[in-house]
Amino acid sequence: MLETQKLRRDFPILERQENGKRLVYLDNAATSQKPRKVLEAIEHYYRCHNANVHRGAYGLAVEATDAYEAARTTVARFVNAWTREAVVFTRGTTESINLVAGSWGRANVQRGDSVVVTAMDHHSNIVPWQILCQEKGAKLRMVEITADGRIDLADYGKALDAKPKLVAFPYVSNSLGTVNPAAQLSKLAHAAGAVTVVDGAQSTPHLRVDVQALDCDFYAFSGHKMLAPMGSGALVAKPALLDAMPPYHGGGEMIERVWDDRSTWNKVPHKFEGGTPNVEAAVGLEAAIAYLEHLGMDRVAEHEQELARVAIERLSQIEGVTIYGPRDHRAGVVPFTYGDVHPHDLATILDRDGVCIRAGHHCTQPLMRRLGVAATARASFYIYNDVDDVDVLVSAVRKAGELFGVPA
Amino acid sequence: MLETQKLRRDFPILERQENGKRLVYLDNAATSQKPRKVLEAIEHYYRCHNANVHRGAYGLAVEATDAYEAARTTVARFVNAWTREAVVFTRGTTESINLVAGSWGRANVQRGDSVVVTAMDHHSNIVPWQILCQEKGAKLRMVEITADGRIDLADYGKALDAKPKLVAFPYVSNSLGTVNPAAQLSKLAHAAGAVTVVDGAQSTPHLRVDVQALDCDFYAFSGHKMLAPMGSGALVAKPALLDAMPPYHGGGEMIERVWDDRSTWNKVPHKFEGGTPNVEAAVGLEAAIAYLEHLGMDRVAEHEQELARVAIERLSQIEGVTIYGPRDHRAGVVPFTYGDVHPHDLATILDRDGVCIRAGHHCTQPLMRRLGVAATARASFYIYNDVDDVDVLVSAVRKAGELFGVPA
Amino acid sequence: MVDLGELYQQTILDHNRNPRNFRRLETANRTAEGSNPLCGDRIHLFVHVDGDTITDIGFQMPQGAGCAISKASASLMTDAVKGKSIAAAEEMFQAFRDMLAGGTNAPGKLAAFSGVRAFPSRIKCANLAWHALHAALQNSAAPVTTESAGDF
Amino acid sequence: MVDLGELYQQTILDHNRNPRNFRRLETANRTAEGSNPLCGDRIHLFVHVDGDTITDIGFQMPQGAGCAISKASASLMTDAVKGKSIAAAEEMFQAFRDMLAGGTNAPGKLAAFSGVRAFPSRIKCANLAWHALHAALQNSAAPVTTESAGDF
Ligand SMILES: Cc1ncc(COP(=O)(O)O)c(C=O)c1O
Ligand SMILES: Cc1ncc(COP(=O)(O)O)c(C=O)c1O
Repeated sequence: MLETQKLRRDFPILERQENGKRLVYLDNAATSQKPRKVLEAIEHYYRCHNANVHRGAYGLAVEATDAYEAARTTVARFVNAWTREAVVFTRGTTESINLVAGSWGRANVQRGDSVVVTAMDHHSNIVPWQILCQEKGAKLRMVEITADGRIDLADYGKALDAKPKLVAFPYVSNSLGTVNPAAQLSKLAHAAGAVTVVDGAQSTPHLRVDVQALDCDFYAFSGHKMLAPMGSGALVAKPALLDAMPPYHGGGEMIERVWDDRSTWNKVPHKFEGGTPNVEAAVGLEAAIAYLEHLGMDRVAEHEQELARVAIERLSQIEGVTIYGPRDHRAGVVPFTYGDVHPHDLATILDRDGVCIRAGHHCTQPLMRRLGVAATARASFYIYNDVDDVDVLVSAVRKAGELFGVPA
Repeated sequence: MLETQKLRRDFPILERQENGKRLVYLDNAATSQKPRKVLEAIEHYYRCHNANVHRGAYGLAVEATDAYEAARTTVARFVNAWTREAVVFTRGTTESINLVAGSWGRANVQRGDSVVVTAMDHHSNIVPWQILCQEKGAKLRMVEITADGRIDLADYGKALDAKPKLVAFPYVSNSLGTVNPAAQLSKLAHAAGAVTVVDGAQSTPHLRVDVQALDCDFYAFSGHKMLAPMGSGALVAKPALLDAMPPYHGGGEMIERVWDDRSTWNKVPHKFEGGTPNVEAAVGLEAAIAYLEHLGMDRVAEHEQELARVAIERLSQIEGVTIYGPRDHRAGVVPFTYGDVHPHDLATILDRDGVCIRAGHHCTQPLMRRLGVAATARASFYIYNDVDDVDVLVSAVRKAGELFGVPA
Repeated sequence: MVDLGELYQQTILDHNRNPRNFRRLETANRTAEGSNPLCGDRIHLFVHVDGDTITDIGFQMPQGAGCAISKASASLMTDAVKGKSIAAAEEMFQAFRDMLAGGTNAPGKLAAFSGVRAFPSRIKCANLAWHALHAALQNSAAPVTTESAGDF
Repeated sequence: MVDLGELYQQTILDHNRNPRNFRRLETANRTAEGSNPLCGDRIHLFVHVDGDTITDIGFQMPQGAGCAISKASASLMTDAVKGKSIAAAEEMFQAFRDMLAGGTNAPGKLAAFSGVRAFPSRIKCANLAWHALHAALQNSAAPVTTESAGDF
């Protein structure tokens, strides 16, 4: 396990209290807290190097450009991208997926085609495809999940029989914690002639990612869930696909030449980075990656999986608690319900003990419908959590049971 | 004039040197430097309140949501928006304009329609309309400028005769400094039945903006040019238009209900804010607005206009210098060329004296073609600049002349 | 710090467990659907209005979609407005909102929700049924949500 | 700090003022267009290759589009490769890039650009003509830009 006591000192917010109690932040799947090193990187950037990038002849602008492009190289290495030009900076997962839908999707999906998503996808990996399919008259096919919360491979195979143009799925489910066999899913999709979009929002922060090993075509993630500032993130994609795609946002930086009525485009990745780029976000993301790599992504994954294991074990001992998701192949996400106590009430009660969890549909309404619940409570772990946090969680859940008289 | 000596102490970066000289930062039209108060607001947010917004039942999440929504109210007040729901947070001007083109534009512009932009527009207010018009088979009409760098009202009138669907123009030109009669332009466009898009990238940081007085339909701006963090900005729009528009980015936060194959949308402005919002950016923007309002936007405008006046006066005294843009109605932007010294060489030479200016096409290639130049040098002022800075600029320009033997 | 007991007062726990008027009203001549898009909670409200009077009222929440606060609030709301005039009901809504916004307690059993003031994230839950009532009485067709500016 | 004179060496100022081979080559059998999309500088390169030898070469830059560095570099480049074999020209390009990347000086007059090393924002200007030459010799049809990864 990681040395959480030591790590916590790097996270100023963990010194604050929540309702007079030690802050036990267990909503890491929603967003992560930021270590001092990331805050310092942001501040250092603005104090020493801030300028608009790519177009300045003066020193400051060169420094800002170098910082921005160095961050791109770091991101490329972190997920083992094909090249550094394979990394397009975006605001996060949602924007990355919308970019693929708006650019690749609009150019390639036609009436009668099909696009495949899974029933465990986040709204950000469903709604862009719904909008695209509605616009194009294409069919959106949602692959079912198994009773224990995995992608149903039989149904996946059936969906591929229709030779979809594109297949999208999450590497790790934010609502179930399932770690999907992304390389296998990608291989099957490719065999059916589809391009693959992997939602990496919950994998990139929590396990070692190798996009070349996954051999997916598009990979999307958010910085804010992995210690980096809000507004950071990337789309990582096979360079040949990016080259062939039309641009997304028109504007500064993404053009080569602009005539009155038409333009030509800059090279990849700049073609997709219209407007002033968010250098702060890139610099902050680089600092976050350095922090995570220092710990080692394998150890990070192991740490969180162990916490999830302990949490599942202890919560399961409470009569009336139901845990969702598979037994194994799961990340540090623990979704549960407790008798007929509504998850919102649970979250409020836990908050009084300083425990921050999420209650709701977690942006996965189609999944909730399949689980037959309106909402779940979800505890999700990160590097600064430990078994003590699990204990506080479990005893707060018990307290909620007493207040509501559960089990009745 | 503002007390620049005092203000400078609020900007840590101004203490650094550029090539061993005092940093004279005159590239404010590209991006602005950040005062300590903004850096502190960012840091305070991450140290004390960071959480994902709108969906959390616990205290931290409520605080983050409150901070985010309070910033929206502040922005609304700052530009005198119709309601606070009229403010959609975006990454900046480019994204705001692309949002309008992608949502309103795709829904309303049809084959044979026309869309009007001006020859002084920034690529970010040209390329999205080119892409839209190409997609729809509509006609893009570029309004000419007068010899002294204003929108040619006669040509504007002719463009309106074609009853365009949409008219886009900059409030202030980033390449000429022209302050356009935005209210009048908007009124004329409305009379012709068009909706209006005002590019506020160069007005919002530098003068008092009142979108209700302008009576434009869409108003776009970037935070990073007005002391706020990169990645901040907004689209401000008439609520009825926003209500009627289809969404832009699909994903979390922007939905009401998600079914397997279709969804319903959340209310405005959330409908347009798919994905985890950048709370840091909103909080930073609010702090920047507080800083500017403390100075008073009228005084800010006056200060910069005075600096521009002095700079134009002194640069004009150098034989071989040409200044672009109108004599009056101009903001703190001074574009110039110097004999046959290429602006890039000028910028490099000035940089050696600590002076940061921009050289190039300033993302306005159609304008450059009309000016008959490939590039200009551009000095642009902000609140921390003063007449001393102008003097350093002018003597560095003279030095360049000596090195290159200009005038020959 | 405000105690949890302030929020989950006995009245609330009781109405959560045994919600009153928890039924579809076949005779309803005004209905509304309310939702809190951020948590997914939903309510269907059925009202029978005779002239100026709310003669009957009932509500339903889909299986599992309704926290203790929203369910108890719907239950107490329906009890409170049954037999009242439309104007009186709207007045109660106003008093209820005022209370949650930090004002004085609403009359009668509605005061049980005074504790919600200290739990800003739950104010929308308490308001949900009332927003739906307001919509039903206005006979507005569009489904209402609590995602409006005033509730932040 | 490196002095401006290091960058704007007399050779560069001279070639900027009086660029050699500054002409369209009607007999060219290889051409390329190069551009620096970020500043808008553009070059048209015309090469006549006979067998393995660059027998003639010329360049043009649109009115005003070419800073001292890019123009002088094009001028010196054309002088340097004229009469040389393709392989020798490519070697010079390599030596030139190496110099700008911080390596040892390129041979002959090309060493005048050694000062560019201290001005990272101008490296692309110095490389522009060479990239175009490389493209022309490869006979690659696509216009080249300096906006490639290696140049950051
Ligand atoms: C007039 C004008 N419009 C649009 C933009 C684009 O703004 P941003 O790059 O912040 O999206 C700029 C600045 O680059 C500008 O000056
Ligand atoms: C699996 C998954 N996909 C997509 C997203 C969307 O990420 P963001 O909101 O950062 O764009 C999230 C998180 O909210 C997620 O958990």
